[in-house]
This record gives sequence, structure tokens and C-alpha cells, in this order.
Amino acid sequence: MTDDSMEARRAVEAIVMVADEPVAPGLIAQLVEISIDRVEAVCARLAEEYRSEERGFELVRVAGGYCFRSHPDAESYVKRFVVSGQSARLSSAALETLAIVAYKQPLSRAQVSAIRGVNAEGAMRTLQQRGLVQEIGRDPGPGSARLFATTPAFLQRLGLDSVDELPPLVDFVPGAEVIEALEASLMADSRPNPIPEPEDGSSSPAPTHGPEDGSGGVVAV
Amino acid sequence: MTDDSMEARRAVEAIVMVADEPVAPGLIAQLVEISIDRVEAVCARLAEEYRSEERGFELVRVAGGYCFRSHPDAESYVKRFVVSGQSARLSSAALETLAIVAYKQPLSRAQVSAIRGVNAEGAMRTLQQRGLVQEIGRDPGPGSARLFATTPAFLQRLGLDSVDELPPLVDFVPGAEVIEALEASLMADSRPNPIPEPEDGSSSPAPTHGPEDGSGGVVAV
Amino acid sequence: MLEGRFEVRTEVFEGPFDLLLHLILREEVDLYEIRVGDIVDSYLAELDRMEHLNLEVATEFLLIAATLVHLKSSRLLPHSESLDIDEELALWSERDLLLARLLECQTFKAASAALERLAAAAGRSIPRKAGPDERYLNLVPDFLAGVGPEDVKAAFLRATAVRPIPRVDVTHVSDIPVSVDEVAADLIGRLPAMGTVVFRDLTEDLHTEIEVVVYFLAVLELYKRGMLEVSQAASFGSIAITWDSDARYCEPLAGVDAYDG
Repeated sequence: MTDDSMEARRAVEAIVMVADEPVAPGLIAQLVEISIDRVEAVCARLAEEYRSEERGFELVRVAGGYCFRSHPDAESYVKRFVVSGQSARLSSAALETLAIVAYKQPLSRAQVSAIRGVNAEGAMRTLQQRGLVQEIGRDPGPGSARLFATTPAFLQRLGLDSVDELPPLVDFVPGAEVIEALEASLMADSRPNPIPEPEDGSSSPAPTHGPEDGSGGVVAV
Repeated sequence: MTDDSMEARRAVEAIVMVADEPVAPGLIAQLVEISIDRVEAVCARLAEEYRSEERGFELVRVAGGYCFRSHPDAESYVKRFVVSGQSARLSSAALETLAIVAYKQPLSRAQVSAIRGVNAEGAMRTLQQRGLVQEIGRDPGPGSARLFATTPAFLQRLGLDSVDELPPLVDFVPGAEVIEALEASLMADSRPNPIPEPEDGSSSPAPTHGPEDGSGGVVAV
Repeated sequence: MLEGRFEVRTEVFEGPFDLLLHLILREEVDLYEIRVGDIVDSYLAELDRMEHLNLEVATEFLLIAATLVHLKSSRLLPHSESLDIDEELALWSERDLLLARLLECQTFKAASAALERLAAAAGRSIPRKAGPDERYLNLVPDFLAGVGPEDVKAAFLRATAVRPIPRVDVTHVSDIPVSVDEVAADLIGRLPAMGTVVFRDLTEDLHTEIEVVVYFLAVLELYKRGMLEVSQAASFGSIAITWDSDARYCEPLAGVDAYDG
């Protein structure tokens, strides 16, 4: 491969055009005989060109590779045209289960169930059938439970390059006022309390698990 | 669709980008709600733009429709990519066509196209070239169309002794009266009723899943 | 603030802890003061506002109600003077555990909403999956790599699925109704590996009753064909479905009426 950036550019466009799934930059680099950094730079420039030319397609990085896809603005035109590949909506039970797997992976079915508070077998099965979750191995610990993680199809469905791009879970922790309200409600207790009351007679006596550390420690990923 | 040529241009680019085989101008015209002449004009202009920008892909008219293809100048890179084994094996269009031949054989090209809903000439040619489908004779009826079937190589590759070993499909037409009875029964029970009936000894109070009419008897075996 | 977040909608009531959270916050319920019966009453009132009955929610509620009763009773029972400090701490940690689970549940519920937004945004674009054109096909090393008999069947079902007629002004495509043949095909694919399965589990992720009807019809038909065995211990009881491993049926699905409800 020469240093001619025009040739690299054309090669990248051609390869991604004939691919049927995202092409890893490492593979492109190998095929075009340029560095991965060059590949990234070329792709960034191409994506910018398509944007500024207001093309009906875009070059995006999804699930660890580059691919062409239709521009979101053309949604109404392509949606009727393409039927296969459209995925049905997930139930909110399945979505919550998926969120747990996405943020806590790898983990076992039992761990998912423990977080959801209900049996998650059915939802996990649905997610596996839809190719969004897969078994990736066995827990090395006792019991060697099967461990699950999200798939590349999950990333593609969400338009993410990797799970690192998921919004931080801490953003979703309920606000302090919610936590306080919950805690007050759970802690309120009319019965004589054998544990020494704090001096101020607070209704929220939990000494070792106050709202501050309770919220942080419990939901931390 | 507005007269805004930018929107038409984007729509055409988007549709052709997500298509897995050439899209007839008539279909594009329908989807974008512009005349076929407009479609031809837009495509000609797009093709010219890609040429002058020295893109790695081109918009070409083949087999009666428009499609994106890698530019011939990038052929060596595309070949490397295809040989690397990371690219498409059988395209989904070709696989669907192959499946139709497998389950419906023997049949004519026109019958395949009718089932697929789109022209299947290209896919059939590909499958013949790859030795997965072959011509096995002529339809004895009027027109004496050429008939196609899968090859022994196809079966061998799938590890099957005969096409009878393909996974069974199912043929099913529900009786209208069954549907009506079920529907009526479900509608009647759809209002909230969370408390199990006391006289019903069952631990699973599932009124929405247990039709009470004749059809219910079918499952109560 | 809380009003907006916990606005009553059917989907809000999917998890027991979420329900509890809702009841506590929305109605300012003091769980240790209120009678459990009152909680049940308010729960039933909420159920009335739901669009349709969700049995899973109902049973989940029983679970949480039982937890509450347990917690409450352990508070109210007279304690011996010599209460073990470990026991007392256990009671504390029980409450903390409940709080922790409520918060964790709420966190993932919010996260799942974020995932849904991401998916909706990404779903506006369709990826190109065309693959190499004919010129390069003879180079493909293994044309049928990764393709097995089941893939051929799936491809056939895709190819024969009812396709929409091309036309513009698409309001929404997410509401594709299931057809009996799709469901039957799906069941034929899934059931052999599942052993005995309860009908309700098969349909737990469905949204509408008409979808459940379609599933039920598909099961009925497969039963009629002798492809599976069905049993129901009591009327309105669970319907157990067992695949009949010897079953074979080769007629294609094409031309089947699609029941679109």
C-alpha cells in the first residue's frame, strides 16, 4: 500500500461496502496495509464527508467495527422497504433483565434473578433467542454456574461500539430524596427500640448503613 | 414526498444502501413518491458525484435495478477481504433463495421470484455457479419452464441424506370458529381479576389462558 | 418530581420492588404502621387502572406482601429481655437488604429505559448487509460456512413471511402482529430443546392478548398434528406442553392464513 491517502480512502470505502457486518479496524489495517490509526483517521474523515454532503447513508463504528447504514433521517423510506432484521419490541421485563446483564456481565442466571427479585429464567431465554445475550462460559467458583454476557448483536441494536459506551449506571441511582423517603418509610418503627437511640432521636437510626453509604455501597457496579 | 431534491437524493441513497440486491427504479419511485424519470435522474447524478469524488464505491444499474458496488479500482483489496473469510458467506438473499429451492423443489425461476417477492435471477445464478442448485429438467406443462432443484453437494454440505431430512415446517390453518370462540373467551376475561377464585382449588388462577368453551376441552386432556 | 417519575402506567408495575417503591413513595405509606390489608386495597385500586391483568405482577405482589408481613411480625412479636444482639442486627440488615434491593431495582429500571432510548435511536438506521457482489463470489472460501439445516429452515420462513406492500407514509412499523404460522414455526424450533414447558412461560413476554391467542392456536394446532403433548391438571390450571420427539411434519407453511387480529 502506498502512502497515497486517496487509495487508502477508496480501499476502506470498498471493503466496508462489501461487508455484511461491522469490519474491525484491525482487519482493514491488515488488508490495506496501513496502521490502525490511519484506518481510524480515514474513517473519521469519510464519516465527516458523508455528513457534510448530507448523504442518505452514514459510516459508523458499531460493535467494534465500521459499517455503512442508512441515515436516520431516511427512516420512513427504508423502514417499509426492509422487513427482515427489524426486531420486535422487548417487554419491560426483558429490557430490565437485559440492563442487568449489560451492566453486571458476566453473571449467572441466579444473580440476575436475585437482582430482579423474581425468577429471570423466562426473560433470559427470550434474550438468548433474540441473540442479545449469550452464554460465555462457566463460573470458575463452586457450582460452576453458567455465565452470561451481551452479544455483538446487542451492541448493534443499541448502536454502540462497546459496552463501555453504556451510560454510567450511577446516573440511574435514585435521587437522595427517593432514598430518604424509602428509608424513612422502612425504618419508621413504633415498637420500643432495644438498640440505643442516637442522641437526636432520629427516625433513621441505621448506624452502619446510612443513606449515604447505603446507596453507594449497595448499587455500585 | 416533497419536491425537495435533497430529500429525494437522501432517500434513494438510503434505500439502495440497505438493499441486498438491485432495486428496480419503479420500486424506488413508489417508495420515494417521485416519478421513475426523477429516480433515473437522481441516480445518474449520484453516480456522477461518486465518480468525481473518487469514491471507493459506485452506484450502478445491473439486472434491472440500482445497487452499490465496490469500485473496480479497489478490486485487489476487496478480494483480500473476501478471501480472508471475514466477509459474507452466502448473502441473506442467496440463502433465502436456496431455502426456497430446498423446500419447494423442483420449481422454476419464476416461482422462486414469486415466493421471494423480488427478482431472484441473480441469486439463482450465484447458487448454480456455486453448485448448490442445478437445472433438472423442463416443466411438462405449458411454457415448459426450466425446473431447478438442490444438488447432492448441497445435501452433503449440510450433512443430510435427503431433502426429507430438512427440519420440518408446519402447515396450519386455524378454523374461524376456533378463533372466534377463543377471542370471545379472552375478551370476557380481560378485566382485572387478581384474586384467585376461592372455589377454584387451582393454585394458578389464569383466567386469560384457559378458555371455557369447547376449544378449552381440547387442552384439558 | 416524584409525580412525574412514577406516573401510573401499566409498565411501571412489572417488578415487585418497583411496585413497593411506588406504593411507599406515592402514597406515603408507612409500611410498619399500615395494615397489610390496606396495601392490598391500594394495590387492587392500581390494578383497576391497568389496561389488562398481568398475572405475573399479581403473584409477585403476593410475594412482596408476604415479605412485608414477615418483617412486620418480627417487629411486633414480643422479644425476650435477653434478645441476642445478633438477632437484632439480623433484623436491621433485613431492612437494609430490602432497601438495597428496592434501590437496585429502581436503578436498573431506569437503566433499561435508557437502553430502550438508545435502541430506538439506533433503530432509525438500517445497516448494510448486502455482502460482496457476484464478481467476488467465486473467491469466497466456504460458501456455506456456518449454515446448517436449521438456518435453511429459518431462511425459508423469512422468505415466505408476509411482506408489507411498499408504500410511503409509514406511521410505525414496530407493531408487526404475529401470525400463527410464524409462531408455529418458532415453537417447532424452540420446543424440542425445552422438554416440558408451561404455556404461560412461553407467552410471558407478549404484550397483547391477541398474541397470546395466536400462541394458543399454534399450540393447539401442533397438538392436533401430534407434534406435542398437552396436559392441564385442573381447569384454569397451568397448561404443560411437551414436545413429541417422534413428530415429523414436512408440509411447508407457505400460503397459510396470517391471523393479524
